[in-house]
Amino acid sequence: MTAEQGLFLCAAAFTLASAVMVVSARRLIHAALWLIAVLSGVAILYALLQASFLVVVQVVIYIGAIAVLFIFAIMLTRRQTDHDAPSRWTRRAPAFLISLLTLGALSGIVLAFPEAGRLPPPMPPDLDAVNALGAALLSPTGAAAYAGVLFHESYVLPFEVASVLLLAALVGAIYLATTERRRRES
Amino acid sequence: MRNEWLYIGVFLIVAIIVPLVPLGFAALVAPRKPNPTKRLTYECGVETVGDAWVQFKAQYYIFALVFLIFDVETVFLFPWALALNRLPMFAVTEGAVFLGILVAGLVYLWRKGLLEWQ
Amino acid sequence: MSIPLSWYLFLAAALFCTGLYGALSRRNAIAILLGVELMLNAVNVNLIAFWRYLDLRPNDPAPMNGQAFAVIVFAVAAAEVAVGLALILSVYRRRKTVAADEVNLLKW
Amino acid sequence: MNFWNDPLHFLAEQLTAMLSRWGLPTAWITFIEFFLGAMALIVFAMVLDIGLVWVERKVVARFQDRLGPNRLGPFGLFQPVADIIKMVIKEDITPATADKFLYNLAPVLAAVAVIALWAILPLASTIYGADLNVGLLYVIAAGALGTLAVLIAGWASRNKFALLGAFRMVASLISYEIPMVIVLLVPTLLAGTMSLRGIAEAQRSIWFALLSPLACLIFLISAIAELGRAPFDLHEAESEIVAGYHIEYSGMKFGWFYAAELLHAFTFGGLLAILFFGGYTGFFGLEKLPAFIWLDNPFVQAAVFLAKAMVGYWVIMWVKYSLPRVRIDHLLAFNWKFLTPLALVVLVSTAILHRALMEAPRWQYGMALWLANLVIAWITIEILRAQARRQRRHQRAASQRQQTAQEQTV
Repeated sequence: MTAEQGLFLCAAAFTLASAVMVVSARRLIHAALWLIAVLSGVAILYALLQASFLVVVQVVIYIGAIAVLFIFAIMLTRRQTDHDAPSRWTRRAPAFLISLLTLGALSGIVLAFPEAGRLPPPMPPDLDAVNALGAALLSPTGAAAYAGVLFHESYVLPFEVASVLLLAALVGAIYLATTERRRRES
Repeated sequence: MRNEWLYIGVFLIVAIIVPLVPLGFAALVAPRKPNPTKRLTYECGVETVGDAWVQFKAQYYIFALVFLIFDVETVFLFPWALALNRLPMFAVTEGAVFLGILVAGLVYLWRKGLLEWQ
Repeated sequence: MSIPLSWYLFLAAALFCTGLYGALSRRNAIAILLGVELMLNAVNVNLIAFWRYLDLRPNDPAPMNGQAFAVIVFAVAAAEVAVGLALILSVYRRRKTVAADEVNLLKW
Repeated sequence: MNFWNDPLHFLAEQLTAMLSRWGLPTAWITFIEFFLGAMALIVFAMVLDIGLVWVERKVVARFQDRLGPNRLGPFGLFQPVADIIKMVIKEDITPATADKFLYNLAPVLAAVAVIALWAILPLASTIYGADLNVGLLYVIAAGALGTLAVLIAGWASRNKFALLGAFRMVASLISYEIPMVIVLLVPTLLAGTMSLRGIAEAQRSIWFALLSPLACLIFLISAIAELGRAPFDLHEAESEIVAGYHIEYSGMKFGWFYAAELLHAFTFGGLLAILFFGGYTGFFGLEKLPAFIWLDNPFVQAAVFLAKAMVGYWVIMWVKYSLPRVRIDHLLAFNWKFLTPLALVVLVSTAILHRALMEAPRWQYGMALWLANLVIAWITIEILRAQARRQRRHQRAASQRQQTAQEQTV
């Protein structure tokens, strides 16, 4: 076993153990904090995959914003959520069964996938991934602008649509989160 | 070429160990004589009323919400800022449209009076 | 560089199913959303693993499909959390509950 | 390669040669070198931190017309040592109702969030931890960890004031992160890279503070808010909520919050120096002259960087000890209604000019950026003045109406 495999196994074990805690912790705030552990574990996996931009984005957006929003929401609904009462086994057993079946199905797909045993190709030495990502997201010719080739997949439209989606989410979420009285006042 | 993230991983491990050293040392030498009064919640001598984990103002949540959306949009501008030198002028407009949508959100909040603290 | 692609895929599958179990078994709506977050992260691990293993080809200088997908998943996740939590808060304000099985606004 | 030109690589090579003579595998050698490098950098930061205790106490004393610590050692230099001994031997009280694990985790997390910044801080062109190509976002990510530490501390203490302080702090932290992120895009644009070392190197001929003074100012303001220092320190507003999120902490655990705050302030002074004042370089091309070639020596560069960082730290202290605390509604309004729109305008104008004048002569490019900043500043001030005038007119009209009403009733 190489050092890299050891690192991967440590990160994977940490991520999965935290994930189990997320779905089993009684106190919701602890579940949210375990979610942060999962998110950091996933960030370590991104680092192993050499996707630098996504490592920092994972920490900035997921841990810095989404997890904080979760904690705020849990504290806003404190009266009910200090302890999440365990659901009955009639609910947990089918849930467990369904996830187990899904796991089996996904594992089957992975095992049947012809490229599953593949090892990673070497990173292109002069690839500036963030720069290329910017070109892919914003140039009509895609990463072509970065790489100097003729054509590449371009994500201009999805990127712009994503920003519209975020605006819509902002407006909708604000509408839902403010009370009627507050809305009438303004 | 060394792997920068490996170094940062090692650095973070050391960064966790270093604060633990004085804390461990303090745990060894510091006196420990707890009593129930000492371990009460500190509120300048007045006894605490009710649970301290109170429900708090919904307004904090609104600001966290606005922050989340703005954070996502601005972080995704970093690839744009980097690639700008290589891209045609079209990409600048592209980024400007993205920013314009961001500004639209800000204007909406402002007009709705949600940036006011009450 | 000695980790086969399947390791990442298995990990992502396990993470996805843990999230699925959380989303199905929890009563609290916020806890359900936490489970959904786990599932989204599993998807992103898959996307980045595919980028690293299959997207990067020796003769192709800058393929970014996996990362671009992941970025858009991030945006969608943010929107989902913002609206989802706002919905839960809105229901909580009316019904004083966040238990998913006690909310029957859309049931008949 | 010799010790004076490239100390880190020189030492690393010596160590590699020595260890491989002992027959250690390469992976272990790399790990040991990384470990020693990280250790050296962190110990340096910690020693600096101890020094900062003295600097902070001395400077605040001078601002308040006092002498400050002057008993222990020359100029009271040994005072921080006494402070540390006191912190360590103080009894550590954990509230009975606290969430034990999280309560103990928070101070460590607060310290880690600050120390982590030193992993990418370039002290000189050859003395740095990691040259990360996403350095600026890493800085923001470390800030996110700090936010988390505050939230955990406030929640785990199980104290109303701690929770209230934590929420105020988080509200101001996350609000001011937006203009900070927007304004960090400006050096990214100008340098064409996110690596801190690349940004410092890009300022060899001219500082970004001269190209975009407004961006520099916005960064300074949001950095002060990010640090939670006065005038943005209402999370610890002593007169209302005692001490904010660390009210329940005592002994060395409190000590880490305090130490982290000081080191954080100095580190942001350093970031200000790197992003806008050239960092370890930035002598306007002076180092190219044969007589000044020694300016490129890594040790001189490190000294220059630390001096610049100290100036930045001093400015942050100056602001802290001169201005009164702002109210929370003013704090949030100032951010969302003033700083964020201004940062957006600065970003867009910089982006357009930078892209349009990419091929133009450098002096035209620099002048255009500088003038654009000047125009934006002037327009902003005019808008603010018009607003203030309107407000004054309203107030005067209101008070006059009141007066006439009173006279009529009399």
